[in-house]
Amino acid sequence: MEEYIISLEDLKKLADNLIKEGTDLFLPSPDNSRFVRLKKADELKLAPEARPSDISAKQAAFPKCDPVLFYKRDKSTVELKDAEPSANQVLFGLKPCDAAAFGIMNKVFNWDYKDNFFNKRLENTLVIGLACTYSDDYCFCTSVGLSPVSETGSDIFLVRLSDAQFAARAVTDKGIQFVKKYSQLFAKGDSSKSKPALESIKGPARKFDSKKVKDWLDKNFETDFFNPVGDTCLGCGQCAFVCPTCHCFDIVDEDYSYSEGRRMKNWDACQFSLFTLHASGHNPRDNQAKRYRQRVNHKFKYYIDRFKEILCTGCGRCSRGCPVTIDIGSIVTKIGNLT
Amino acid sequence: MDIGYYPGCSLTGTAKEYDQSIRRVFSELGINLVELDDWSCCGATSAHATNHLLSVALPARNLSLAKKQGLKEIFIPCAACYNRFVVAKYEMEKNPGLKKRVEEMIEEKADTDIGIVNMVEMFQRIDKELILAKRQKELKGFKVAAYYGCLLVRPNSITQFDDAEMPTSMEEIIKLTGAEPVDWNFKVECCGASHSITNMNVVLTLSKRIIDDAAENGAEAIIVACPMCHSNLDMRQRNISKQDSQHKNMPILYLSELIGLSLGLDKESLGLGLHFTDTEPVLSRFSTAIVAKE
Amino acid sequence: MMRIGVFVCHCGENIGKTVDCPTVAKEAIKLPNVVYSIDYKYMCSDPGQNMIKQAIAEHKLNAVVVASCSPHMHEKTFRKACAQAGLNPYMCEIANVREHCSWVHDNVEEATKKAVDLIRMTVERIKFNFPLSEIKVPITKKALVIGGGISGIQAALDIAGAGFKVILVEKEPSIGGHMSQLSETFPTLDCSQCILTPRMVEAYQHPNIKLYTYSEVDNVDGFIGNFKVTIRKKARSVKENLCTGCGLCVQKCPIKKAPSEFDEGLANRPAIYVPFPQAVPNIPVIDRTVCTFFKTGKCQMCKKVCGRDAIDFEQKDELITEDVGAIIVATGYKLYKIDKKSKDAAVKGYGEYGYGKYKDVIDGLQFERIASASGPTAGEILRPSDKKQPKKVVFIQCVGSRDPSKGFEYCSKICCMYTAKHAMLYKHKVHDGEAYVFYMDIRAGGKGYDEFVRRAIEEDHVKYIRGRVSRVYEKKGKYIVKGEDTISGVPVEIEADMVVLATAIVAQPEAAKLAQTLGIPYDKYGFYAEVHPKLRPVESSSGGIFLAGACQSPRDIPESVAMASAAASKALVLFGNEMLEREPIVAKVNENTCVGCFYCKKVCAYNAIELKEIKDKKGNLVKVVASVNTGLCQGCGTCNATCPSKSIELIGFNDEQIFYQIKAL
Amino acid sequence: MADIISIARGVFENKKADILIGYTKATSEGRTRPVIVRSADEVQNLVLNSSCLNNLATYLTRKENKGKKVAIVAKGCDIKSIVQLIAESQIKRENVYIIGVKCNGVKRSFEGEDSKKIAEKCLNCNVRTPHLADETVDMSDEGLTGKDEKAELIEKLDSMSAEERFAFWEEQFEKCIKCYACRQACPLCYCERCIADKSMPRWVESSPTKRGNFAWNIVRAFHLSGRCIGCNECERVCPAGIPLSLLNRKMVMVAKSEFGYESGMSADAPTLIGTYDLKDKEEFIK
Amino acid sequence: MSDSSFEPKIVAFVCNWCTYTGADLAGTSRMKYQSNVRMIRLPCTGRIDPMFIIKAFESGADGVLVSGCHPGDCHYTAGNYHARRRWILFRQLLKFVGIDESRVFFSWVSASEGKKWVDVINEVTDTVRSKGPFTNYQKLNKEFTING
Repeated sequence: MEEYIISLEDLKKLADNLIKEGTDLFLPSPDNSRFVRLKKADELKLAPEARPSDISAKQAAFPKCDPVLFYKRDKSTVELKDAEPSANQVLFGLKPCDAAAFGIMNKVFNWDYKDNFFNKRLENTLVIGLACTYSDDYCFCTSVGLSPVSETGSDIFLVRLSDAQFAARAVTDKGIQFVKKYSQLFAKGDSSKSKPALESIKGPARKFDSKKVKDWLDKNFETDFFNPVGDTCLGCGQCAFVCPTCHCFDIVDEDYSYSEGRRMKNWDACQFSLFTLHASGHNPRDNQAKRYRQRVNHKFKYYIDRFKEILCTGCGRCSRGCPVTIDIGSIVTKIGNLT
Repeated sequence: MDIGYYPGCSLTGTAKEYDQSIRRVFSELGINLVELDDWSCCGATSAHATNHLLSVALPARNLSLAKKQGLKEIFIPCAACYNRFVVAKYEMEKNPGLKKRVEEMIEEKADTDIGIVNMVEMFQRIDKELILAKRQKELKGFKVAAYYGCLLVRPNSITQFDDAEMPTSMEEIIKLTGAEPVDWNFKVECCGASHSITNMNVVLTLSKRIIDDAAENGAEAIIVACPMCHSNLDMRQRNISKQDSQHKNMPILYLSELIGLSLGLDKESLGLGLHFTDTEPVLSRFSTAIVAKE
Repeated sequence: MMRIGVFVCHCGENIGKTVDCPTVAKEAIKLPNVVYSIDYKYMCSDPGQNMIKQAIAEHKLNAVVVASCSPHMHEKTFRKACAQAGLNPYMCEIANVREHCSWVHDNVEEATKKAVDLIRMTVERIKFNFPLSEIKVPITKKALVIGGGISGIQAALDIAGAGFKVILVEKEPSIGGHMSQLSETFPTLDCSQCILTPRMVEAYQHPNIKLYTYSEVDNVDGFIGNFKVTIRKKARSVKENLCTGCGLCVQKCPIKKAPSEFDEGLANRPAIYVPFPQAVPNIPVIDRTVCTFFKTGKCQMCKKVCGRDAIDFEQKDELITEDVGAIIVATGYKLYKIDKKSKDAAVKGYGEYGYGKYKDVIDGLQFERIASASGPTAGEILRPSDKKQPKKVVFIQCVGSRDPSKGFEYCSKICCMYTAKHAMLYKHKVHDGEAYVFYMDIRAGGKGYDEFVRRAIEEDHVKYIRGRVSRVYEKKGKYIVKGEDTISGVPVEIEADMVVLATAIVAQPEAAKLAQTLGIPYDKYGFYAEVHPKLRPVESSSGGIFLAGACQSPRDIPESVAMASAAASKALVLFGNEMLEREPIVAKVNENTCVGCFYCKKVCAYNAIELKEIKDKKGNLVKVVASVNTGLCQGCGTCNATCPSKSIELIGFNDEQIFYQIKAL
Repeated sequence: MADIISIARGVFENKKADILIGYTKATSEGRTRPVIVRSADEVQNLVLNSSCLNNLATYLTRKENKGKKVAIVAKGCDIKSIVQLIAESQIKRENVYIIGVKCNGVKRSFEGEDSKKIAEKCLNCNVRTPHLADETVDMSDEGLTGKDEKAELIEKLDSMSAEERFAFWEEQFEKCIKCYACRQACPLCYCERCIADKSMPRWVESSPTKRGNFAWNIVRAFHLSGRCIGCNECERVCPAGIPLSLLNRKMVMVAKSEFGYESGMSADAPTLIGTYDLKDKEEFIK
Repeated sequence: MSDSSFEPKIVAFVCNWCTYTGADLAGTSRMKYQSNVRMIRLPCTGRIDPMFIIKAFESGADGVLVSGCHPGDCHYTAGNYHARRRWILFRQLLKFVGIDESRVFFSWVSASEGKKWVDVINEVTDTVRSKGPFTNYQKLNKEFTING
């Protein structure tokens, strides 16, 4: 694999070029709450030591609300217009646990129906990952097949060498093309530069065996195990909305004015009590314990059954941000220990 | 307290003593009268009878001056001037077209947000306690009739001052001096001022009735807040005496003079020597000497 | 699918002149779900209504929008037409393009555009209408009459005579009202008390009438057919069931000099008193503000002399509740007292007339007492100051009436007539006396009225002077009345011995308070408002509350009596039904989503929200939700706006109707 | 004074409640999380310290807890919400056993710089000693301090032009992802079907568009006007970092200045909405 | 705003008994006023939900007028008092979130105040016209639209 060296200054130059070309650049906001568009290149900051942003980067390919089509109607006619996903974008400094998520979601968005909105966005997106030096009690990337240094999902992967210097690896073709395009900013390097930095990264302390988790889930659908979680879960959709891999959405048709409207694709969450409410009034998941069971099963069983992937990158956002600190890591660890 | 002051022509001529007493009294009461610089005629004499636009434009010019000179309110002691000002203001507020024409005429922006204060209102807004505290002399037993005339209270919908038929506000001020306002019948009766030049006899008859009723109800003097009223009632008494040998002279005092007396100001400085009808017969009992308060 | 018909009315020229109706109809057909639209000269006419009916049948319309005058005008008409065509009447809505559009705008283009907008909004709204049917409520067939003057007595007698129970409430110790104070009545000059007293007694003795004197209405709850009234029976200090009306207490009371209300202060009465000899009931009352016992704790003379031990110093106000189905308000008027400045800034008093200052300047009611055979002078015309016969009397009309600058703008209506009567009575009693009347106009419309005035002028030689009086003042024992004779154009001065002021008729001072208790509108003067000035003159806008007499505006006796009978007949129309049909505009709770916070209950002025327990199949309590008592709900919708989750909605004005109306803006 | 564990044990031993809602340790140091305890055997993991940020009163209105006798650990601010719930007929006083916490303030946040500061709501607390409780427990004082930055921000916002304020809130509301954590955490958002979930008609656009977010945040603040007791849970749980407390605090200030009203102090006092005063100000009404 | 051709869109929420009838009276008396206001009739001001005002802005209104019976005159006894309290709170909230509260007008117009209704409508229309289009809200309305 090609490895390059790039200074922070040159990264800023790169950013400047991209902004001038009209590419949208996204990176964590100064308060690390979410991904925001970078307006001035010299504000570019890469912080491998920061905790994952409160809200993940998934909106790059799967925005919180996304128009599908627009309509205009009068008494007898309806005029339709497709919505067009937006222009080129570069995601800067994604944690491996964010970068890997696109690949995981890609499976469901291209399973039977090909989701053009997701695909088009992802196609137009270049992911610049960054080796992560952060870990806390809620991180568990190493238990779901990833690591702080995994390059999965990144087109280019950065490793911080010093405050002012980064090693850059072109991971995918798209990444290679990109480096080529801006080759004057990338100096040739080799893996000897990044190796010590990567080796020094320890990764999170939490460890569980995801296979054991699935084994237990396979056999224990009817269970009291989730009742204590259900006791305190508030049923907000925070966990799903901040999650890099949660991809449920709701389609609504909205008349935004008297004669015009739109079809919107909006985030949805399985923790909402209305999520499974039938028109009849029946609700198969009628309490929070069942809803939480769904969440764990979807992530650690159903998705594997169907796509051979764990629907989780171990970023820990859902637990860190949970209003009542329901910690999915400790819950699945406990499950793993049950078998 | 600063307030704008528009004396008008009367107060520089026939009603000099009104002006004099006002300046004395208000300086005593700690009020700074800021005389409107470059003030001009209010139009009370002939404009309002001959040229409507002019009759509004004349006060309007003065109001604009007041605005430019940073005054929020002007005190207008002459009831005729006062009347012109409030009417002009009212008409401009009601009729934007007129206001526009006035502006063309005076070549200024016409301002109607200037407060206009008459003599009685001026005293009303002074703290009663202050007047009582500054009072040097209680004019006890001094029976006076408060005469309002027409210009202060009419048209009442415009002046919005007191009751046009039964005003009582001047009495309240008079009581502060210790003098006793009498209950009488002709406090808003016409004195005939508008006939002063053309039909003197009407003036004499009407003025005499006013003076007689005041006397019948026990008044020793009539208190006024208008130079027109004053000149008619004061000046005509000589002619009245010619027609009626029984006529007893009745001194006509300005409200400001009465207040001045109670504040212990000397008669000279209040202009009490400038009256046609001698004031001394009734006022002699109030010496000008200032008696220290207990 | 909604199939809506739009009917655009020209209202002759009224709408058609400023709204291009054919264009409006063409625009309307373009609206989604509108399958038929047409414009027509008079939609409310028979052919117009038939067009609607036909269109409903031919085009299978299931909703109708009529663009016409205000719904207050013809909503009922058009709904009825729809009903006749088999469409539920509540599937018809009005777009008000007359009062709110054609009549208030000049520009045809703008008015037409607005009319189209209003129709579009109504079309969107009607998509969320659904068929409704009237609500039936039982009726309490008993009436409350407030006020025991001639109007109240008449109304009570009429209803009682028809066989229904009546509660008659009078705030004074006796019924009779102002009419009992009058001497003779115009234009017949028959004795007021002679014709009134029998009616008072009849009311007192009528088995269907329950009389509460010295009582007031404290509170009114409920609605048409079902009012709950709280009556405050003030402490009379005399036990009504024991008192025989012998009058000994009145004679013995040492306090003699309380001014008599009945005699308008021209005579005195004791602390314990019967307002007048013919009072009904003939039971005394203690005026606690002047009674020695209540002031000092000593005396009790009345108690000592009462053979029946009927005096009760301890008596307290008593609250009585009564259920009634209809209320007639007949609270009458007061005369404007010009000696005191009214709190109402518009009325500045008439101090220049010397009322209150000169004893011989009196008002109309005082003159009535002087002229009355039962009055303080036993009917002899003597002036109050020195009890001498006045030889010259000046009557001044319109004191406070028709005077926008100082008084009230309205005409007090009865003064022209009673002044003529006064002058006439004076001339009949003082043959050598002179009577002058200052007037503005003579308004003597009424049977025999103008003849009456002519008689005063021509036969009794009352001198009428057209003009106003500027001042009345005393000079050497005479009252100088200065005025102007506008016909000859000269100032007039009359040296009078007595002056009578025809002061304005004003609403009772507590009129506004009572109106708020009853929930009926009133005008800026405090007179109660009728729902329609011409066609519904005795009905207030609150169902089941009717108006009679001078509480609605100045009225003379025949009018008051006519109004009273009219109001009574309105009550009787109501009582003629077993059940009341009400518009089904009431709130409805979505019990699935109601969480039982009961904010709806807190804001409901009618106690219409009740608690309802929701139980599961096993009978376990699931939750407590709000539930609407449709009999009590009046359909204001305050609950709807207050409910955070919109779990209670007002039928007829539900959220969807309003939502889509806004959206169609 | 007894500690929370022995008090909780007492609750079960003396059958004062069927369940107890309290705090227990969370995965990481410095955090706690809510827990429902059902017997005396489970009480040993209960904790009480200045990291007990949650307002547990939000659990009182849950379906599964209805009809039960519930013991609850509640700080003064939390008790205010209990009072409000009683005033709004959501719970009955006799069904809740309040273990009131004498509290000197809690942390502003579990982690980071803010975890060293006192929560802003604690700065002007008037219920450090519980105003309604069946039993009280002392919480150790860590001597937290901090500034009321939000108060300053409210003042700053008040002094801005309407345009500037709109711009401020546009930026804030744009962040909203409509996860409704604010609503779910709020003890007073107990509606079975929130107006935001009502689809016929759709008063609040369900999409997290700018105007949908404006509508939601306005309606949320309005429905809490005169009710919010200032526990600040909405803001604490907002993953988008919207300073929701500004809205609530502003409305609390308005309730106080316009009506002299403070919510959550007495369950018998009339509520602000649902009552009126003839003298309510109306200078803005023509 | 200097757009001279700008004609504001204004919606009025009025009670049936006072203001609506007052507006009828203005019509019956043939008084004239500007044509920008579209009226929505409710039984009582108590029925007027603040959400109506938000919805009106979402529907492109530049100004909103809310009008009902004078205090003490409510046909339903107290609906206007409850409404008044709601408005006090809601106005302050609107103000705080930067929605120009001076675009929301409140008035008491009784059934006999046809003239007052005319004055209110004209004043509201003139005020909103001079303020110009409510661009702040229209900006929100434009997001994710067919032409947006």
